[in-house]
Amino acid sequence: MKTETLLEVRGLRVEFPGSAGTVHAVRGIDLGVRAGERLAIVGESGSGKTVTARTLLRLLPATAAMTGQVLFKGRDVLAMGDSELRRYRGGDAAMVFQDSLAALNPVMRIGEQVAEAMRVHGVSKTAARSRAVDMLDLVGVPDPQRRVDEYPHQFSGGMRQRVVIAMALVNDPDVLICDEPTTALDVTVQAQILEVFARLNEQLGTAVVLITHNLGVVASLCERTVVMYGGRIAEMGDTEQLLTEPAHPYTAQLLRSVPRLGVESTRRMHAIPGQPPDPHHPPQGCPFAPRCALAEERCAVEAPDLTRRGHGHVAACWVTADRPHGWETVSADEIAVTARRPVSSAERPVLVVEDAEKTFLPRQGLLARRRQAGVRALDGVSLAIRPAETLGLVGESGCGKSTLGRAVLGLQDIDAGQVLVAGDDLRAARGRELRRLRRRAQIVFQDPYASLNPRHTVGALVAEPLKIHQIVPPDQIAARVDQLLELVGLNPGHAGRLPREFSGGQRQRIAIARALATEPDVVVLDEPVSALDVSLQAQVVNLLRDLQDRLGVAYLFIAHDIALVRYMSDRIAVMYLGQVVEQGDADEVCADPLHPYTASLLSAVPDPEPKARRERIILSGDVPSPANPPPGCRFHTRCPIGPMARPGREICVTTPPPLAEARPGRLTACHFATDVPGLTTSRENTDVRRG
Amino acid sequence: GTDDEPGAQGQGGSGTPKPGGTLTIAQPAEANPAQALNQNIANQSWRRAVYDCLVDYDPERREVVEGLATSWETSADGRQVVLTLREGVSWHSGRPFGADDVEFTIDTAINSTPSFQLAWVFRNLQGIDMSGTTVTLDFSEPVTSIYDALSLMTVIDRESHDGFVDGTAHVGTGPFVWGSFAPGTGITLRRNDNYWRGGRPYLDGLEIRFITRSEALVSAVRSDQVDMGLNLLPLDRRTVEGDERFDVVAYNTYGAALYVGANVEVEPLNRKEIRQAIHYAIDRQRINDELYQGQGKVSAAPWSPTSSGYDEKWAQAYSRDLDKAKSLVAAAGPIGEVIVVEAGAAQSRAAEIVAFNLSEIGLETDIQILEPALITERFQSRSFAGLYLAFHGWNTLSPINVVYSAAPMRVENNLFRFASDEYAHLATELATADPAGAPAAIEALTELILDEAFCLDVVHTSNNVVSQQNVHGWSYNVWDEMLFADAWKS
Amino acid sequence: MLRYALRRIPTAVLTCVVASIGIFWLVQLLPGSPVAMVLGEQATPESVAALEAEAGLDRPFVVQYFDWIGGLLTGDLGVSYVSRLPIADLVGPAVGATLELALASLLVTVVVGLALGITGAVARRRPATVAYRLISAIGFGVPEYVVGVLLVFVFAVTLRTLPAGGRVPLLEDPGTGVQHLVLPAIALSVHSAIVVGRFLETALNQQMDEEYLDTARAKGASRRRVLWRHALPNALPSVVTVIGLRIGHLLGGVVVIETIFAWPGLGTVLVNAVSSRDYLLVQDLVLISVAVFIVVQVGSDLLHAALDPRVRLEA
Amino acid sequence: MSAVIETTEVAAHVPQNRSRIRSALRSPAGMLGAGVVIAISALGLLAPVLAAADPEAQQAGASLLGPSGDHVLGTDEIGRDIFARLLYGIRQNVIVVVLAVPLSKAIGMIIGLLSTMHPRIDTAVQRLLDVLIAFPNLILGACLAAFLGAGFETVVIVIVLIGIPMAARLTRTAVLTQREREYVLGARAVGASRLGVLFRHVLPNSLDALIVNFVLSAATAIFVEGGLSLLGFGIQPPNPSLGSMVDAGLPYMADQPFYALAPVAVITALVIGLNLFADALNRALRRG
Ligand SMILES: Nc1ncnc2c1ncn2[C@@H]1O[C@H](COP(=O)(O)OP(=O)(O)OP(=O)(O)O)[C@@H](O)[C@H]1O
Ligand SMILES: Nc1ncnc2c1ncn2[C@@H]1O[C@H](COP(=O)(O)OP(=O)(O)OP(=O)(O)O)[C@@H](O)[C@H]1O
Ligand SMILES: [Mg+2]
Ligand SMILES: [Mg+2]
Repeated sequence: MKTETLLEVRGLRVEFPGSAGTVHAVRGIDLGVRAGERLAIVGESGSGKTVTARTLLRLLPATAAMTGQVLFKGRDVLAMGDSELRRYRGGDAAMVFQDSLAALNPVMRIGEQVAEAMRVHGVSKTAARSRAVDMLDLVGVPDPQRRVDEYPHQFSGGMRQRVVIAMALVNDPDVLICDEPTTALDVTVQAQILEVFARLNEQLGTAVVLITHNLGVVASLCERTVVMYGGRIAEMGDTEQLLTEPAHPYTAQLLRSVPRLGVESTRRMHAIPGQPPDPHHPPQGCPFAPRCALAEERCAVEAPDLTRRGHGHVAACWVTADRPHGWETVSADEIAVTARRPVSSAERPVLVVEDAEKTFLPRQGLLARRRQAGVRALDGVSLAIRPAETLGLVGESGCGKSTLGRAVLGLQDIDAGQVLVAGDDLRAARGRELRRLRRRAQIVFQDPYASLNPRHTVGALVAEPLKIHQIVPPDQIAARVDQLLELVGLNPGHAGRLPREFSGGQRQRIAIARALATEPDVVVLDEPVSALDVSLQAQVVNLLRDLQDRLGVAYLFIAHDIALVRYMSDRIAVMYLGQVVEQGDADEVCADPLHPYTASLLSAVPDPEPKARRERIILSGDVPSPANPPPGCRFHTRCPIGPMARPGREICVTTPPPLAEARPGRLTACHFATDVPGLTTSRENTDVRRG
Repeated sequence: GTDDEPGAQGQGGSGTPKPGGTLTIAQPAEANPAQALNQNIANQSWRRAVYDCLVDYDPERREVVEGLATSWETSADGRQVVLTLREGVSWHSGRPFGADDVEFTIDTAINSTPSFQLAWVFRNLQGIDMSGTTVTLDFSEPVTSIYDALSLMTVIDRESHDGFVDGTAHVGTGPFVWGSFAPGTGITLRRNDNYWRGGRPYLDGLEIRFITRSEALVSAVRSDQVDMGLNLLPLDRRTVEGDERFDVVAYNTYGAALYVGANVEVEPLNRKEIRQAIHYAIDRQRINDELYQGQGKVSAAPWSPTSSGYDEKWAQAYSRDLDKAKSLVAAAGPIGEVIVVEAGAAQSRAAEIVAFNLSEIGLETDIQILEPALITERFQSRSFAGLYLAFHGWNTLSPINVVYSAAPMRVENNLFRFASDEYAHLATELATADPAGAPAAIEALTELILDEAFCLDVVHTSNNVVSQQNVHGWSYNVWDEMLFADAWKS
Repeated sequence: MLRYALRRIPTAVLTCVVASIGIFWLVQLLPGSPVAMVLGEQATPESVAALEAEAGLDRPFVVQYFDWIGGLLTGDLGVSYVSRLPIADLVGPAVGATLELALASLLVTVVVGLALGITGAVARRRPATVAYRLISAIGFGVPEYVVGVLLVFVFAVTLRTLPAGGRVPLLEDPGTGVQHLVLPAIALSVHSAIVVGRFLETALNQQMDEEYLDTARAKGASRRRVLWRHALPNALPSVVTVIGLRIGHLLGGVVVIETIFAWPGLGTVLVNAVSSRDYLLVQDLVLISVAVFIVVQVGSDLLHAALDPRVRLEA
Repeated sequence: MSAVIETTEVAAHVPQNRSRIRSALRSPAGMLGAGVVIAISALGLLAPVLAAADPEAQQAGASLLGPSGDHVLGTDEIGRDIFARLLYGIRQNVIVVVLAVPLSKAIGMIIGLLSTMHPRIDTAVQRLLDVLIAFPNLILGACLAAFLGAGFETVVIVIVLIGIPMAARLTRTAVLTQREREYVLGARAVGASRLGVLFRHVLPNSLDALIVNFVLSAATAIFVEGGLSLLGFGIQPPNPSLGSMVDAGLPYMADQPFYALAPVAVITALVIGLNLFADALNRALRRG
């Protein structure tokens, strides 16, 4: 049993004084990290995870005011002198950051950067270099001898993150602190990295503190979990226990709002109402009280302390401390509202894309002699959406999802193929006709901060399409704007405000209201909730489904998160390198994928069900460059049933498989589709309920 | 040297001359070796160091003194001039100097473009006779004032004439030998070891630097980088004057005259009363005091004290009289036009004072500072838009040279388009007058120039030179050209 | 790198060509003849025509242009219309003078600029910060000619410690040469040094917020190492570009400073050429300065690329 | 309806500061900078009211007087009141700036916009701008003075030309980046026309960088006017301008230091003020 406490945080408070008032980022936390353990810190955005993590290495900006203690083997990190601190950093404790591109020095060779971690601790140059190569090899960087001399920008995101991990581990530290090391990565790559963590933790015995907001990651990797909320610890304990029997209402609600592959998709998603506390004015009572269904009077007055709830399990809640069992049902009742699942009809599709092709050519220099290859973002994509239907689109980053979404609206010219909106060819339309068609299809973008003109008031933003298309007479515009705002759950009285005065979730509602203003037949939702915390994500997702019920609008729903896509969609299309590789009924595709890529995607999704530890298909390597896609089946370089795994399947290298109907309503582009179900049988614990 | 040689009463105090050393001189203008035929301010410092003239003119005694000619004689009828040339003179190239060089020089003076400033003097030249060291010039009409021309015209070498024209080679008979010219930087001259005046020059060489900004020039002197600074602005002169480390010399030639011309074909300047009123209004004393620190001499007439035409009373003409000016304006009748006052950048302050003076008598003005190119164009087409302010250097000449050569006021084709039969007549009178009749002829001519007021002077200013106290023996001639044969450094 | 250079250089050449056509065309647009000035007061239409013929100005535009450019490429700058000296002789001695001044100021700009920038980025809440801000705010606002005049007033006229103007070539007499060089070089570089300093400071401060510095700190790198090995190499490429642009600015500033300090360089030649309307000389000088500017830009771009692997390798 | 909406969130009401300029003015440095610039410009614009003396009036015998009750800053070499001339000089510079800088920026913006129309136009325009940039400021000035003659027009043209490339580039970059921003795509998605998008969305958001550049260009304009005057290519007498006053006053440094130092001080203050303000604006804009 690992019991020795390496790092101990006592009464830590961190504040950032600023012109707009003091930010109370961390408000008194105590926690310990034991040798060799894997500890997760979770919590929503702004809850103080990063600040806590950085404090462990005293890596906060000079403006931060820290009180309390961070004891490493009894020495207070916050009181260390310069040289002692330097020895501690990198030697005893190391850190891995979220954005691997930002975390690496862009003008320094990879090898030097890894070696530097040793050089500053007194290792000789040659020794440092050879160990750097070994270490890169250990974390799974192929061909490290050669790649040490490359620069960060020549590495893919996943490879860079491996480099960062290698750099952190090179001095064999006792503890490794990782701040959302996989958030920026695709699920497939995330699975690879998590695998590296697990392996290294076992091989080297390094304690890992993993900061994340993804409960799936926690469940698949960590033994112990700390849940933070509003700068405080809400709950802390053994992961399995915490995830199955949460003792804090926040943890419980959080768990419910996470979309899971197994969840009944006809039910509304659970959403935590309200928003996180304002770090400038933290509430004096329990920070979660304003959003808590169980909140009592005392919750708002006095902050609860952590109290013992089981073996090594503590939580800070007045109510659940008094009522250890049965409190969950209270909130469960509240979410029992079911939504009607729209029925797909055999009606004429509102949107048809046929054989869409798009290549992005690099900017040609004045005297460029030969044309460089372009990025094949869309390579013969076809799909159709019927009224009031949701088609989900998933695939790794860069596979062409957004390009397709934009092409559907005519925002992106395509090189070949057709886009039919309500039966009319969008690409052929000009002038009035084009405007009329534009009205039929609308879009909501991923980033709610970038997709609204910062200078226009919300009212003006929503009114703009009304004016352009003369949807209502001018004198009724204001009234219609109010209606639309109300429709998406915003206070019409706020029409005069600017977007920056709203939170991310609210802005996404504004964007939705704006898209709905033209009364479209189809709305493209390009990762509308990716930038939101799970709790807010659920609110928006519910809103979208409600609106679909009420208005009968069709959605093209784009997302990375296959669980969410399954939940939202009637049908799913899976894209890989500019091509649709599988298409079919959402539940069927998830339960029984017919393409090895889909199967891999599904198996890579970490499920927050602690018992759901299942055999993973971990895809090796990264997505190949879309500028230079592999011949034949594009997936063959990574395919678990392709020529890499099963020699002799040369057809995959030479012949691109067509997207063909493998079963009724199920299209797949695989030469060996029949082998795929065998791949997934090992996923015994995943219980997929069919709707 | 003997007493009658120029420069005997050199500047910079006396003492026993000491040979050796290089004299460093800073001048504000960039020298222009391609324009060495005529005197101009840019070449003042070196032209006479390299070249000699046939005769020189002593401004003090107002008489002609020896140069390359040791004697000169005009025949009784004034149609023949006989020059006896100095012997033992040789060019810097080593070739002996002789009578044919004089012939060549006169030929060049007459025929070159641009021509020699006083070429008109030779318009009646019929022939040149040479015998040994004697040169005889025969004229068809009597000549007067040929010595102005002879003391201005440097004697040039025929062998190196091409280099003379484009400024690349200067071979003379003077005390210094042309060394090198670096445009934008300076000129170096070295001692002529075979100079015909034995023992001269004392200096081993001259180094001339171009320092175009006057502050920089003054500070070059003050920081001992140069021995002499030429053409100081009056103001800069004041800043060194008080400093006993320096000697300041103001040339008594007053060889630069600020004038105001009026295009007589432009309304209202075509009216004589207006032109006169303008000159009564101009505050000459103030211009002298404020722009030239009182160092110049006010004068409406174009004769400086060194000119044979000089008379104090003319200098006093047009002393400021606003009432008279106003009544003249009133008499001239209604005026609709704004008077354009044109000037080059260097005369802009003077133009501003003139314009202000005109406003005092109710004349409206519009100042236009002309670019050099525009001035050239105006000169060529004689098309000044109204008044024009500039400097001329003709005021030290004999009046006859002025009326025949000076562009602003010559009888024919002057810049301001003034022409009258009487003016032409009086000019001829002067040209043909014998020495006894000359004063009367000058008087008549001057009266006419003053009365017509188409181009009158304002201030005659002197050239200011500052030198370190260890510089002695240099001097200048009537043309303001510097003479360094007797200069030495202690 | 080579590919990057191969891509960058044709553009630069094209820019030079377009600039030369522009300059040449401007002169052609002028009313009147460029030689009229030379003849001055005594010009007649015939003499102007004769001189034009002599200078080859009566030939077609294109012929003249190629003649001019051809000459330039073979090192023949032509003959000045005004002084009738070969322009190479006029420009030759001035090049050395300007080069000396420019290099000296470049040295001051780079050394002082980098020192200022690093001080500004590193110093926090200390007298150094205050001093730095003060110097940078005031120095930034003062044009170089003002600095020049004040320097002359203080050091040459009042204190008499340094000469006010003129040049003694450094190679001939290093001691005196340096004395002459100090004031103009400082005057010319104060503003540039401060611009470079401010830019470096901003670039460094931007880098200071970058996560890779935290990575370095997390490795246990010392503050000095973080600055010199990480922040600075990342800030430098963009500063190199700024220095390149400052050299361009310096070419312009040199003109005024040379006038003030009586420095017999290209600026002085240019000003004289403009005043005397020596068009061919102006044409040559301006094209030379444009070409130098472009060469400097290419140089700084290449250096930028050399310092930044992202540019170097992605090109 | 409200039954389906769980949210009751109300964002903290951020005070509306739509005007970035106003928010720049809130910083002490910005306030100081703008204050200095406004005060000096006001002095210039109100010159006819404020100047006790006529700037052209010459007082005989009052050459180069030191400061006194009659002449706050003394007189110049021909007895004119330096203070009055200084005010009119400021006025002249303000006129130059007001005339040249907006013109320059407008032309630059149009060129920048043109460049975004088509990659071919872009390449051509960029090369032309390269050429223009390749002329160092004062050399461009000298070159134009050689061709056009010195004077007010030349100064204005030089300043206009100098300002164009930066404005064009900033506009181009801003438009290109804004055009790819999601809100612009959004506006296109709801059917806004090309011009509508350009004027309602792209341009207003592109202006930020241009505003800062505008202020900096005003400083450059003052800088350049002075430089050209010192070379003798500036605004010609009798009109006073700050640069020509420095030029004229330099020889009198010893006798009448205010003659040159007063305009030098004003130039310095103006340029520093403009720079401070630009800095503050820049910060405010970045805060967004
Ligand atoms: N340097 C800083 N200056 C001021 N406030 C800061 C600073 N760093 C963090 N904060 C504030 O401290 C609070 C906690 O931030 P922290 O980064 O720890 O959140 P987090 O839990 O990591 O969130 P996320 O999931 O978004 O990364 C936030 O309100 C944040 O705005
Ligand atoms: N305007 C563009 N110019 C050049 N290449 C582009 C452009 N837009 C997209 N691409 C490239 O096309 C490919 C597909 O991009 P797209 O944005 O459609 O991917 P995506 O599936 O939406 O990815 P993500 O999940 O990261 O949003 C990528 O390789 C991308 O780099
Ligand atoms: Mg964080
Ligand atoms: Mg996308």
